[in-house]
Amino acid sequence: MEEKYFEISAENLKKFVDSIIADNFEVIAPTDKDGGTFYGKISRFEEANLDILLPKMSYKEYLLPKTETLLEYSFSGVDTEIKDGLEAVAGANEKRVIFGGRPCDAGAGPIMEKVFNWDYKDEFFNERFKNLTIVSIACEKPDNYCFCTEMQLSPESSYGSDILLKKAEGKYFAVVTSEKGLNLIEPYINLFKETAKAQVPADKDWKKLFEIERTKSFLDKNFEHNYFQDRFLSCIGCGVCTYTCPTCHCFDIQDEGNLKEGRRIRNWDSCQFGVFTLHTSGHNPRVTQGDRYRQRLMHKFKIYSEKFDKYLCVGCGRCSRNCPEDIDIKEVAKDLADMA
Amino acid sequence: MSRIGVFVCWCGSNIAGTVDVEKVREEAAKIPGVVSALDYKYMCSDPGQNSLRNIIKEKNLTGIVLAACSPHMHENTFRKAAAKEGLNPYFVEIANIREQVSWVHEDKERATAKAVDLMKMMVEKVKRDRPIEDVRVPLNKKALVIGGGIAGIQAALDIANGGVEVILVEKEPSIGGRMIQLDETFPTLDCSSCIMTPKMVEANQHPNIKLYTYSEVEDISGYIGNFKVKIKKKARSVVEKDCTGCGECWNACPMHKNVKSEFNVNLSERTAIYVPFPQAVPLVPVLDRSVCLHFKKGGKCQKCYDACGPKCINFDLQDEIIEETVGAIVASTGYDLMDTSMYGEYGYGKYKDVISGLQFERLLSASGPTEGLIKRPSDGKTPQTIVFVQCVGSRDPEKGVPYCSKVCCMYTAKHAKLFAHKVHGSQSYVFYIDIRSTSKGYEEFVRGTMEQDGAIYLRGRVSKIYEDEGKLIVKGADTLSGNQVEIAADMVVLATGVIPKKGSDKLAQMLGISYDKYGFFTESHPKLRPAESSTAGIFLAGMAQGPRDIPESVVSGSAAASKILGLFSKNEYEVEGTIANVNEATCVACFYCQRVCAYNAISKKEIKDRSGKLIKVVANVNPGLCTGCGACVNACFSKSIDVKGFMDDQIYAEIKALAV
Amino acid sequence: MENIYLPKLAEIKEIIQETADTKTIRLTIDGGSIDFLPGQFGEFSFIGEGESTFGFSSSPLRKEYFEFSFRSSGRATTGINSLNQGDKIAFRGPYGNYFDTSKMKGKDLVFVGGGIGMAPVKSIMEYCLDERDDYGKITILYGARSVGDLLYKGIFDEWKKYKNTEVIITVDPGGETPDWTGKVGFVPTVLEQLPLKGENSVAIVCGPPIMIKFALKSLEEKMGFDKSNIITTLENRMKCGLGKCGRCNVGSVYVCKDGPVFTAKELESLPNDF
Amino acid sequence: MEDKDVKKEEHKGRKHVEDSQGDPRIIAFVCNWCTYSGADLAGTSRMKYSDNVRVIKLPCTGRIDPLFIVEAFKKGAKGVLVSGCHPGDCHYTSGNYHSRRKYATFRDLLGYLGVDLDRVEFSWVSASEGNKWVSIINEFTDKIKSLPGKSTDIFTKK
Amino acid sequence: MANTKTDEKLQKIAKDLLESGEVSLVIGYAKGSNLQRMRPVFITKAEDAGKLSFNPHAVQDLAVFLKKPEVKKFGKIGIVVKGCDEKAVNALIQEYQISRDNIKIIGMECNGVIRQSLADKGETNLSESAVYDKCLICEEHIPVLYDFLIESEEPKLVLSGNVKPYSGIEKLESMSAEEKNAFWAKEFDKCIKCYACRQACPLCYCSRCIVEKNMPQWIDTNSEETGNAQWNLIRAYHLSGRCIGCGECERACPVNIPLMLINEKMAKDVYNMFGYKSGLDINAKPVFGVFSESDFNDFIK
Ligand SMILES: Cc1cc2nc3c(=O)[nH]c(=O)nc-3n(C[C@H](O)[C@H](O)[C@H](O)COP(=O)(O)OP(=O)(O)OC[C@H]3O[C@@H](n4cnc5c(N)ncnc54)[C@H](O)[C@@H]3O)c2cc1C
Ligand SMILES: Cc1cc2nc3c(=O)[nH]c(=O)nc-3n(C[C@H](O)[C@H](O)[C@H](O)COP(=O)(O)OP(=O)(O)OC[C@H]3O[C@@H](n4cnc5c(N)ncnc54)[C@H](O)[C@@H]3O)c2cc1C
Ligand code: SF4
Ligand code: SF4
Ligand code: SF4
Ligand code: SF4
Ligand code: SF4
Ligand code: SF4
Repeated sequence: MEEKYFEISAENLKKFVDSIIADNFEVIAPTDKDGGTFYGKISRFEEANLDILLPKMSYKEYLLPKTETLLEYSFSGVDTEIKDGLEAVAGANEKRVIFGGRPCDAGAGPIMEKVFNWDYKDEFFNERFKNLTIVSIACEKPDNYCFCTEMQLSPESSYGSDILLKKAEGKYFAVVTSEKGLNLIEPYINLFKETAKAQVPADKDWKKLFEIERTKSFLDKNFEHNYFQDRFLSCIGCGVCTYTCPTCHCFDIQDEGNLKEGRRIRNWDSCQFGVFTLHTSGHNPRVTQGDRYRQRLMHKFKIYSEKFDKYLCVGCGRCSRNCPEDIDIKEVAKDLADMA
Repeated sequence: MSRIGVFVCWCGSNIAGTVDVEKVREEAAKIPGVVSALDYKYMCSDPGQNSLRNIIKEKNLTGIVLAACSPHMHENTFRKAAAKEGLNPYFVEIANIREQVSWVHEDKERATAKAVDLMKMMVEKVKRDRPIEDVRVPLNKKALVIGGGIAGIQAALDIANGGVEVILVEKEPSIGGRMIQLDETFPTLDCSSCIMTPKMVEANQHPNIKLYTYSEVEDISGYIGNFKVKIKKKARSVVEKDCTGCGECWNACPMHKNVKSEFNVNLSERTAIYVPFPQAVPLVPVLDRSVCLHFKKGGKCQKCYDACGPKCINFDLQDEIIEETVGAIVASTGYDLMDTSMYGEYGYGKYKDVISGLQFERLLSASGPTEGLIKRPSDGKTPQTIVFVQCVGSRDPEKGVPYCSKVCCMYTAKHAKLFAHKVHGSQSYVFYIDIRSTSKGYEEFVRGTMEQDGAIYLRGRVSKIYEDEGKLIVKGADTLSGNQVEIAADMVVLATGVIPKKGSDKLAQMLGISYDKYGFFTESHPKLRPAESSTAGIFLAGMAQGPRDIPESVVSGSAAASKILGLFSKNEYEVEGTIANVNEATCVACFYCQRVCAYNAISKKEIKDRSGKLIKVVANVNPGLCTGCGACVNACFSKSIDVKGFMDDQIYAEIKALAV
Repeated sequence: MENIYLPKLAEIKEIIQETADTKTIRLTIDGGSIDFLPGQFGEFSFIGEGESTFGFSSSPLRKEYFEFSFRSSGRATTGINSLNQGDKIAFRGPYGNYFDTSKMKGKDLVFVGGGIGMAPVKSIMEYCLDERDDYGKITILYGARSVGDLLYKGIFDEWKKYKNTEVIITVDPGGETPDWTGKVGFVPTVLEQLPLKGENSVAIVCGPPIMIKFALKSLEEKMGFDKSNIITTLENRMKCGLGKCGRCNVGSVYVCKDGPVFTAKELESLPNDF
Repeated sequence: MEDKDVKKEEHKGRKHVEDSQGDPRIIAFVCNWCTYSGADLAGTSRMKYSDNVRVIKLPCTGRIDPLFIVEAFKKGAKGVLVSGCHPGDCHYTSGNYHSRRKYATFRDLLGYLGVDLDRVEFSWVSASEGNKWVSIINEFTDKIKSLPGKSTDIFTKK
Repeated sequence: MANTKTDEKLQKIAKDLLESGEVSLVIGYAKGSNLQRMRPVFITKAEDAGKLSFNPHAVQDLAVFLKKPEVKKFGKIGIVVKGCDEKAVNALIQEYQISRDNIKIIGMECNGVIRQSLADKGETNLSESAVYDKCLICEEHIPVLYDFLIESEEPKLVLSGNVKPYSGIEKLESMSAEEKNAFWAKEFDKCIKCYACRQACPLCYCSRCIVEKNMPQWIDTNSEETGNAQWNLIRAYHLSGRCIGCGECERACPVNIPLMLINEKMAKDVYNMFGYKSGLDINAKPVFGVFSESDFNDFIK
């Protein structure tokens, strides 16, 4: 679809959000709770915290739930019955809107989509992704940990958003990039005023700190390098970086149940865990935390990009902000670029 | 591949009356992995067992569940039957549908449902049974007895007479322990040395007994059947084999006024080179280097050497370490007496004529410092009035110990009796709390002391003793009359409480046996295994376990001996294979398992690579010691240890089978 | 919409106890086999205990059944281990690449297997034996730690029956029994003593990492095999088998999709992450 | 359908058939030497007691892991009993002492996390206390039956 | 930023230790990714000692690294610890994870560390309301055991008593079972089973955690009510009587579950029941390695 542009006043934006809530949309927005800001369901526009740069966790759980039932089974004597877990997912997210996320988070969706579709099609993901409507807000003041610009996005990128809101002098411009976005505002179109692209303030000239291609080229040449072992001595393998990351998507498949019935589920998993690659024989290809963090870097900046021509990172900086041991991926990526 | 057979027993109408056994059978047949389900009138009968055996063969079963009576009834029966068909006996599980279903419930439908559940649980458990082999430990048929008091000597003699070699280790220069310090013994008043000396001599001369006196156990490792023992034979400075025990050396020693005799409880002196008492076994002196002038004055004195005919004195002798391997151990280290200095009000240590019971024994003894005449330590006069105070330290949680020392009532009665016999016209008073005289002839013995020998028994505590004009004034309460009493006595004898031998806690730690908070060794089971310690292969005897008199000490010595002879009657020690097992891959060596194991069954094991480099340390279970109690399993956070027969996944499977 | 994680149920036709802890399970779906190629694998599960990855061990040309061999080692395998004939196994697959027989046609073949690694070798080997005329001399070398650890004991003689086919079975020193008539020695050692030439030959090697390492070295350096003619399989931990769960990648390669079959040449270009 | 609802639906699909409080499942973990024998004694004495209980036998209280309690709840038990030898009577000397420490702590934790402690019971029942076994089971069953219908434990889906 | 006196002392000690060969590694703090952050640093060469620094932003408990095999390889290690962290070192010694001979403890007198969430917003003042609750109840401002002690230049924390540390515990204790249940159900529902709490804990040193054991499956793998509750319960149980209160689990938790409310509650109860506090004495026997015949018995029929 060709992009469409609208103008909306701050007041109308509030009205718009409150209206869709009233019309039974589930609106997920950054909201203050539990001593931090997290994505969560809001019941009024005011509950959304649009000032926060990024909530602590990304909203990937709406695309890839932390636990998902792949199938259910039951036994009657020796007979086994299997029930497809996909049935329950049909139509998921149809009335769900992520509101107030940032361009980086929005950018993560299409990146994950590639993994889930490059060969076999994962309909669990697809069904959720296809239905979810994403209304993001462009960033005005990225912080120290942000590096979306280096990651082929920008604080004002509309990539992955159905609607991108840009704030300008007390009002907003809405860049609608998809039918889904259009459908969402359609019933409330009187709150919006269509406008031309030229009216929308142009993107600023965001400076890059380093070239990610150089990071990649370091990784291309250096699988064994002391940097990995030394630098990540301070990594405790907690996996927070992967769990909070909007693009990390590794999972585990497990069975759970009793002698009568149960289910097969998939759960989030992390390459930072020692048991992740542990063979049954006891052999482990990645023994040290250095090996494991290297895998993360490789996956983000090399492996994925070779397959999908994009990087598996949107530069949101969550992993850095949340790392209990203050490992900053931007700093690391820059280090690598500098060494290349 | 699970091929389980389920056998539902009717137990006549005992089960079938309340449980629909056919229904249980039908339900069993539906479970995946169950290839045969039967019900039968009496599974434990010969035909029942035969059908079980036939089906094991026929269906090539990998596991059996019996829904029948309590496993405490017939588990062994069925295990044996299964073993006869070559099935590992531990692949038999019992669902208790009699004692815990049919006999305790009435509603047939509900009882049946419960029986089905119990059966299902056991099916899931047996599916996860792993073959368990009983552990066989080879036995070194040699025993070690630590402590040569009456208990240890008795044990050593019994074992030796059973044809087994014994090593008897005694810390002191002579065996004999406390009993040889006593004069006459209650309740029969036979002379202690008369009955003890022959035993000591017998022990010394027994071809199966190797005696190490003046020796101590330094280190013990290993486990039942195979204990490695290091014995330190302290340097006597006298070559034992050459010594004739003639006494020239100690007679020549110039140090005869300065050293208190331990044997006579400080009531006399000994020389630097000495035998503790004339009947010592072995009759070989020991040179006490801490007081000997040769050692203190740089080799000047060697009077004993000069006096010795066979020249067996050797000042250069060194401590010797002897290593022995034994299959079983008796710990019989006996007791000490409490230090009563905390009873300042009794004046022990302050007034010379306030003495302990053991000192009184020495005064009574014909071979004692006074040659059997009762004389006051202060002035050597014969006392006319003696006050005996019982329970000094015993049954006194505040100052002493809360327990009863058990022998004091009796020896005090004995003392009063012997005093009356030896000093005519004398008077004794006994302060007591209770009189405990429960064995054969004991009550009569005490009565005799009161009635024939005229001892006056006063029920109450003594509050104060002080000296006044050569008399000891004893103030106390007679709680029966309610009067305060004050007695002017010539001598006071305190019946001090008994405590475990000093250092017994160290020894217990070395042996890996448990001991109570006072230091008495604890038995594996106070009622059913009173001769066994908590560690397999280590047995207990005598006062080391707790207060007891000579007859009891002898019985316990014999009991330990008979346990050892029983153990040694086989060539191997067999332990049930249901023991703990460590997953070395995940053990993190926190050793919580070791801390909670009451049987000392867990040790550290170092895993090294081919070049000998230490890879990791893990817990290791000693199969000879482990009882399979499973305490370690609970203690292990990372679930790296499990008990065969009751594995975690089996318990979980049982729970899973019950899911509603 | 298709759920790619949904397994089919296959029936256990036969269970062959290979060693104390290893079994071969013969399965059928609708009375027959499935379409797969040697070297591919599947996700097998005893439902309720989890999925496990196993290579197929039978020849795809034997249409009445398909097989896998497994060692009981964890939760899923213990579950599978408890099953009986007639029970159902859930199965997804086939996944992964395969041994490319087009490159093997007309050449001499060497099959080298160690321990449970013989399972995937057996599949391609029997496949080639089933079309015996297409290939030159076939040498089969199989070794295990001890006689008790040898899989497929019952069918060695069957293999020998094929023309121009040599079968050598060996056990590690110390693993022999008094009545053992085969060879004694580690697989790479025995391999070195065989009169093999690299030209016009393809070698297929599967087994424990250490064996593979030394076997590859001998084949390459001593016998002059071209690296692209030595083929092996990787067994990285995997969950989905579909290139999503993120576990199996070695460098940019997804073992579940781009593997598990690799030539020594391909392996050389991969980072040491397996 | 909204996703949350979907989730709920999923739960329903898996949900255990709730035992009505009228017939609660009680799982008892007991030691082999004391309580199991005590329960046997109740049987040989032909005493009668509630049939809601299912006994799992272990060698010793020392082997009864507090985590078994969680597993029992997970699998739908409405009450869990742990029982073994009286202090001092442990067949293995100290198994029950060690476990008692753990139970005291674990029980506290359960209570703090909101498990209704009326659903977890600990007792010492010796081999001679068939009657005590009977009354403990009966009283415990009655107590569980009287508890409010909705389960307050956090280990099963609501 | 310039070196403070503290930094200089610290650097000198580390330098000496490394130069003399007494240790081959010093674990300490260095300046982090922003002015209000410190990060762990691993110094192996004396000339790098200048990186070491310490201030009220040194939130990490460096004892956690003593469990890493990569770190253990260094053999003799020097470690910079605050009072709370030092207790972890003690507990690790008590549980045989490290030996006293292999560790040089550089103890820092500490008057509190500033909550990271506030620090990230710019807070740099040490005050009652800025520090973690653990600092308010801290009794080990000076570590209980050390080889070197560096006194603090920071002013002592002034306690007005207005901030009640761990006040949630009392609140919870007074709730009914249902209310507690509801409270924790809500909290645990957030858990994403990342196990960061475990990884950040110096005492969770198991090479294979119970959660990674699947025969049996001790803890449901799902990250829903049931699996999450089981995990949080079992983690808390395993740390009862062992947790030394450094609060790292809670700090690491990406979804802000108040884990310290559980840990502290259990520490309190264990102390009340058995008179034991973790990490105070390297010669003490851990509370679950011993028993007393007179232990609390009231709850048992
Ligand atoms: C005053 C008094 C009067 C008594 N009168 C009577 C009486 O009349 N009748 C009666 O039945 N009972 C009497 N008893 C009790 C009697 O003394 C004991 O029952 C008996 O002596 C216990 O014998 P035993 O072998 O257990 O201990 P002990 O006689 O104490 O023997 C223990 C032996 O072990 C040795 N030993 C200790 N530690 C070690 C070690 N580490 N290594 C090697 N050796 C070691 C000791 O040196 C000692 O020789 C009386 C007790 C007292 C105090
Ligand atoms: C391509 C390929 C081919 C193979 N071919 C064969 C073959 O032919 N024969 C053969 O014997 N083996 C083969 N293997 C190895 C085989 O897959 C493993 O040995 C087997 O999966 C492990 O058995 P398990 O699932 O019972 O083990 P477990 O490790 O117990 O796994 C049980 C379940 O728990 C999960 N699990 C395991 N560890 C953890 C943990 N730490 N935390 C949480 N969950 C965990 C597992 O993923 C699984 O779902 C092959 C592997 C690959 C990759
Ligand atoms: S968040 Fe930090 S410490 Fe944790 S695994 Fe990631 S890099 Fe390591
Ligand atoms: S790797 Fe880090 S910066 Fe990149 S998307 Fe993930 S959390 Fe954001
Ligand atoms: S408790 Fe467990 S982890 Fe610790 S030493 Fe024992 S077996 Fe190993
Ligand atoms: S099972 Fe009992 S006896 Fe055996 S090692 Fe464990 S705690 Fe010790
Ligand atoms: S949670 Fe328990 S098992 Fe896991 S690491 Fe911590 S202490 Fe070990
Ligand atoms: S850190 Fe928090 S979210 Fe992660 S497992 Fe622990 S409690 Fe759950």
